Amino acid sequence: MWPSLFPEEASTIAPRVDALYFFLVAVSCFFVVLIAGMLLLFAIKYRRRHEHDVGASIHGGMVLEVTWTLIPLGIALIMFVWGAKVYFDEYTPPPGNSVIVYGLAKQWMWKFPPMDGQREINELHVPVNQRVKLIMTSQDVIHSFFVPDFRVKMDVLPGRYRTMWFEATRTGTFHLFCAEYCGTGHSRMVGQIVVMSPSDYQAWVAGGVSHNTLASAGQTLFTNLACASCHSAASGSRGPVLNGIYEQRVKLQGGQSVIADDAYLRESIMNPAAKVAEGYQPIMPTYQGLVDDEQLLELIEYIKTLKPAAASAPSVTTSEPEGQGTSQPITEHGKSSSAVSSPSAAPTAQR
Amino acid sequence: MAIEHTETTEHVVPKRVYYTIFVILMVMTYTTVQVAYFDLGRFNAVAALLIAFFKASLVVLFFMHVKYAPKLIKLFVLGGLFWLAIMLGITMTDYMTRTPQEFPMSRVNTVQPLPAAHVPTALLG
Amino acid sequence: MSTAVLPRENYLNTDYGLRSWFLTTDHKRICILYLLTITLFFAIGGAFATVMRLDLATPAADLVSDETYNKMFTMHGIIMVFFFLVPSIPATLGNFLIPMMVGAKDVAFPKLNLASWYIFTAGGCFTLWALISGGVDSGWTFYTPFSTLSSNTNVTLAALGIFIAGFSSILTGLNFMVTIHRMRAPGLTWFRMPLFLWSMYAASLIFVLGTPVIAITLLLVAAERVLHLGIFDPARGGDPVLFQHLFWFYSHPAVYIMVVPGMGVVSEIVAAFSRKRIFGYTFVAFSSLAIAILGFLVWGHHLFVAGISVYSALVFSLLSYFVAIPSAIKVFNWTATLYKGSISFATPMLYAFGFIWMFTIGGLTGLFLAALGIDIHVTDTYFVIAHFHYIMVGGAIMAYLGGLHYWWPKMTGRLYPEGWGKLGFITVFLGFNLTFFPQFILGYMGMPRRYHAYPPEFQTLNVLSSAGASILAIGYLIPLVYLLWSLKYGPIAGPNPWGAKGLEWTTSSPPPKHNFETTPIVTEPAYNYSELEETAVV
Amino acid sequence: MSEIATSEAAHPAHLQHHFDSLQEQSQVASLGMWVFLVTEILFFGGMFTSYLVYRSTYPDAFAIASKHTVILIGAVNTAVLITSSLTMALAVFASSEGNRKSTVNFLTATWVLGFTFLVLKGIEYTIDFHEHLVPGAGFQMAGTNPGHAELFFSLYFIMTGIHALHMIIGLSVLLVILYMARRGDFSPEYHSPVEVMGLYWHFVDIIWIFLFPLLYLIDRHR
Ligand code: HEA
Ligand code: HEA
Ligand code: HEC
Ligand code: CUA
Ligand SMILES: [Cu+2]
Repeated sequence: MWPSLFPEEASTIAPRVDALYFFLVAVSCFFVVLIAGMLLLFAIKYRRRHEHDVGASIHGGMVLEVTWTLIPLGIALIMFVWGAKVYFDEYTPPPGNSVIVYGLAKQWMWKFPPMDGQREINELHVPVNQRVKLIMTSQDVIHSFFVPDFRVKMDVLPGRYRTMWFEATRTGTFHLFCAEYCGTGHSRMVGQIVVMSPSDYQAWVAGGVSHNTLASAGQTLFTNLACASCHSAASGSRGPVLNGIYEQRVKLQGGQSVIADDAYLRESIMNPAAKVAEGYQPIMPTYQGLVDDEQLLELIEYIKTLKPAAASAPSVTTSEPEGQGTSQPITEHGKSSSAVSSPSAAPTAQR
Repeated sequence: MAIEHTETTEHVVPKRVYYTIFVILMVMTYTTVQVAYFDLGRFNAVAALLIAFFKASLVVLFFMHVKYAPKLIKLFVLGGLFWLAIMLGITMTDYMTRTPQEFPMSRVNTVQPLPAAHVPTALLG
Repeated sequence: MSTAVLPRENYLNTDYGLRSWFLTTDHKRICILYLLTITLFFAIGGAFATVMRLDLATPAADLVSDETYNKMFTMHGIIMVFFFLVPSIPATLGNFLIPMMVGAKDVAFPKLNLASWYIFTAGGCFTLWALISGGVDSGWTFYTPFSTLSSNTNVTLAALGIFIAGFSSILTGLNFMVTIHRMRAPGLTWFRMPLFLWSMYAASLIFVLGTPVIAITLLLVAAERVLHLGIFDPARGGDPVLFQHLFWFYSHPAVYIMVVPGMGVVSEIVAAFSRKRIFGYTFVAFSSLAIAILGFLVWGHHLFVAGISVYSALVFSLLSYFVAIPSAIKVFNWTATLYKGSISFATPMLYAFGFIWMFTIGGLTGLFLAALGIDIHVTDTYFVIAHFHYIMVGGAIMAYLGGLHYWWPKMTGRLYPEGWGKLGFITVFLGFNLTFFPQFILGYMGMPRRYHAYPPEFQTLNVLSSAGASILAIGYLIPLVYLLWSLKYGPIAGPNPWGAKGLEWTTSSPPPKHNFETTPIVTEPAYNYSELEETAVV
Repeated sequence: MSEIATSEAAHPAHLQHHFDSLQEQSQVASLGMWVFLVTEILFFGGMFTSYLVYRSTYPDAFAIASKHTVILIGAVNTAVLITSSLTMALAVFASSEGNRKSTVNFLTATWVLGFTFLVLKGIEYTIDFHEHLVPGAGFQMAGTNPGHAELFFSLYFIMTGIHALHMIIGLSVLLVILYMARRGDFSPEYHSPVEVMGLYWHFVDIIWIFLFPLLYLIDRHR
């Protein structure tokens, strides 16, 4: 059997990309055949028959020039609009429920810290026919998340979170490549995406150590790093209480304000002095070097689960955080403040 | 050779012009320093740059004789500026339309708070 | 023509000795210096390509180590782009022909011209030094923060090498621009100029306006590595994407430096071998300028997945389609020129045909890349590799070879062997297509570029590609051998072996030291072939 | 195609073989310099772009960081450079009149002023160094995100450093021109080296005219 010369169409976006691709192939074939044909035809028909022959005296024609300016322009604009539509949909995640996955790229592996499944390296399990939203960052240089069979790709940058989505339409195992050159092991930074049927996926999730979710790991860290010694109602307001802070507007010293998004939370932990919350002293130590990107994700994920009111319930499942009233019961202050009495635990979680 | 180019580059500018320009340049330097100490909001930057632009134009036009130079040279000067504008302008189309998420980690938004709709909650999942 | 003899005195034999070459300010001799230098660089770059293709014949990484492979494609890219293709046509044919075509004795700044060659060579030596003392593995694109913070190879040296060579480009472009503006012979108005001059003017514009930006960008990389002045360092809030903006501000226009001179050559060849004025002269002339100018507006199409905003991606995509239009105009005009021409199939013409086909394919696949939705899938895959090799190897190098054959008699006074010429073309053409066509398919299948090892299902196509590369290598060796042979044994050409129009053909071959016995006066438009009698009498 | 002979006979000194007249030669020289200055605009443009991007991204950090620059030296240096531009312009004027003595005097004044600029800049760098403003391990700045402030100072050093490099190159070439002027090379017919040198010098001045507000002044009041 001949090996297939075409990638599988395994996501909702793939057929759309391919349709555009075939359109362009058709246009290209047309022009290549046209040009090659005309060249050959003329070259043979008007080949030089006598040594001193010269060509006819033709200088140009406005009508022709305008025609072959406008027709390509028109075709090109079709390509542009079509391509732009596909791109826009691919890079703008639609609202609504989706499975959320964190991705961490580093030289030279992909890490997928557990949201609700298992910690994975170079392998990602996702359910079929369900939207998957990836939030990715890099620990060192630029990498790129590339799944050819899904026709998706996005560069993953250090110091920035990038969000991407896809919806697989077929179960099976697909290549995951790092497509941005990242050093010696660039071509080894490969993995696979395992697309599972919903029931298999549930079973796989259940097989994971469910209490070891991202948020609960974050909680452990929060305790071990003694964050609560400042950040709890019991700590005498040395630092702001973090409950419900996520996605809220935070007032800063000097009258400005920021939205407490992932990036802000990250900066607050790594570089607290950069933006000091209104009404507080810049006493928070930096955790740069103490926590790595993965642990940061855990901490942030934990902070996200801290719901404003006392009554809160788990939400680390396959849903958008906003609006879901249920989340995990990991918010009790009692627990956090108990950490105050024993702040000396080893600073970093093992990994 | 080059019979079409008969415009001269030579044009004697009276000395007086140089001294006048010099005085204006010095005064403008003083002004720009003074202006920097007033709080004009975002117009501090505008004022500083306008003054700089004005000063630079004087130097170009008079000290560098562009005012009296052939068209070709004027074209090159404008061309250089135009290309600089391309570089600055088109690069900024990216930075000015980025959502906060698309910036290097966490940018304070100083001038005015973003409308809530601008915040890409959807992006964050 | 058989009676022709070499002129007694020409630029090659007026002075002897190494000194007379290394201190020459004669643009024709400087052309020869460049020719030798860049041929050397081409051979080095090609050697890397050959080893890479050999290695890629198997999916496992067995021939060299990962590190070595990365260094090889980096050096391949750097050498081929900055030390071969960018200077290729401008520094050789451009240097030789511009003063002759404008009817001047030399370029505007002859000493600067020689200095450019020294600067170029110095930059090349730096880069070779980087290569010999351990290599560079940043890719020719030097993306930060890999190049600044992660790579521990000789990035600084290589960046400085390119920085230095950049000044050579700048000075060459400056020289050409001033020459074309100020040194034209009486009567040679802009619209009587051969199209090669228009294309060289356009390319010089890019040299002058783009090169400084790559110079400062690479300097910033070096400063970040050496002095820790981190402009792109994410840890400080720097944006790696800013580097990419600056890099491509030069490097996209630079791709037009590589192809626009080739377009000029093709215009000359097509006119000469169909004995006909180029169809739509003004359109072709202005399309060169349009490419040069619009080319500066589209750099962001290299960043579609890199983290620019969605809106600016739309802008860059749209502008990329605009820059395709002047290229389309050229292709159609060349084709139309053949209509009712008197077409001869000499080797230069074959290369011109090759250029038009390969450039069309390469250009059309550029449209795939400019289509945002497709680029997400194919960026950083072999599709891109195929795209640009089609234009740069299939297009630009064919134009370069075509031009070299076309003006070879002018430069050396002797003709190359026509039969071997045709054989060389066919080998190059077949080898080239076999090498790079499979890469389009590979790319769409999803094989990422810069991959040393790859999944086995990609092997078949890779083997084809590697096989093609060896044919291609032979294809390039053939002209190298017979052109050298012709220096001694080639038939004497006479001043105008092709019956072509243009000032350069009015003087003897090889030309005298000051090009023309007397300053020519131009009274007619370019490519005025309709007056048969005048040209036929050679 | 007809051809005429040009007279190669009367060839003034300083006229290169491939030109027909001194006037043509000088036009070519100044056009060449202008093209070169255009490349310089774009060379600095790369840094201006970086500056614009970061200034608009981190306005606060940049405002705070820029207050650490030594405005006194910056302002004095601006005045020094503007004065040197005046003397340069007068030197060109003098050379075009064939006034050798004042050409030499004005060129010397220009050189001295240029050198003064560099000395002051050196002093300023020393102060910056002692205040731990040099990016790298020793960098310190309170009151703002130190990383962003470091970015400001990276730009500051690169931009002023490359400007200073241009000054150094200018001063070296100026020495040659000065030597030629003293030797009496220039005349009303032939003085294009002075003119071309002047263009370069004024350009370097213009760059500083922009660097000064960008690095020292904007948001100074905060
Ligand atoms: C000489 C070199 C050269 C030239 C001329 C071009 C020309 C073009 N290139 Fe190419 N390109 C490169 C060299 C070149 N490129 C290189 C080296 C890279 C990769 C660098 C790297 O990452 O290492 C690259 C990468 C590259 C990308 C980024 C890919 C990626 O990394 O994701 C894109 C995206 O838009 C692109 C587009 C184009 C376009 C639209 C043209 C257009 O100018 C083409 C115009 C020509 C035609 C269109 C053909 C003729 C027209 C017709 C026959 C008529 C029909 C036309 C229509 C219907 C419109 N190129
Ligand atoms: C002008 C530019 C140019 C040219 C001419 C070529 C020519 C060739 N290139 Fe290259 N290529 C690039 C520019 C160019 N390339 C760039 C910019 C990249 C990207 C690098 C990066 O990712 O950073 C690239 C990457 C690249 C790759 C991808 C590597 C990867 O991503 O992993 C491959 C793989 O097949 C390849 C192959 C080839 C081949 C087979 C040729 C052949 O055409 C070469 C044929 C030539 C020869 C074989 C030499 C001939 C020998 C002689 C003439 C004489 C012998 C000499 C003496 C006796 C003295 N190139
Ligand atoms: C020494 C006390 C202290 C410790 C320990 C501490 N913080 Fe803070 N933190 C503060 C103070 C004070 C602020 C408010 C001032 C500021 O923004 O810097 C703050 C602000 C924050 C903010 C920004 C909240 C806002 O309203 O802007 C986050 C998020 C945060 N800390 C997380 C953490 C985490 C996670 C840890 C543990 C890893 C931690 N902190 C440890 C004192 C502390
Ligand atoms: Cu990671 Cu390539
Ligand atoms: Cu491009």
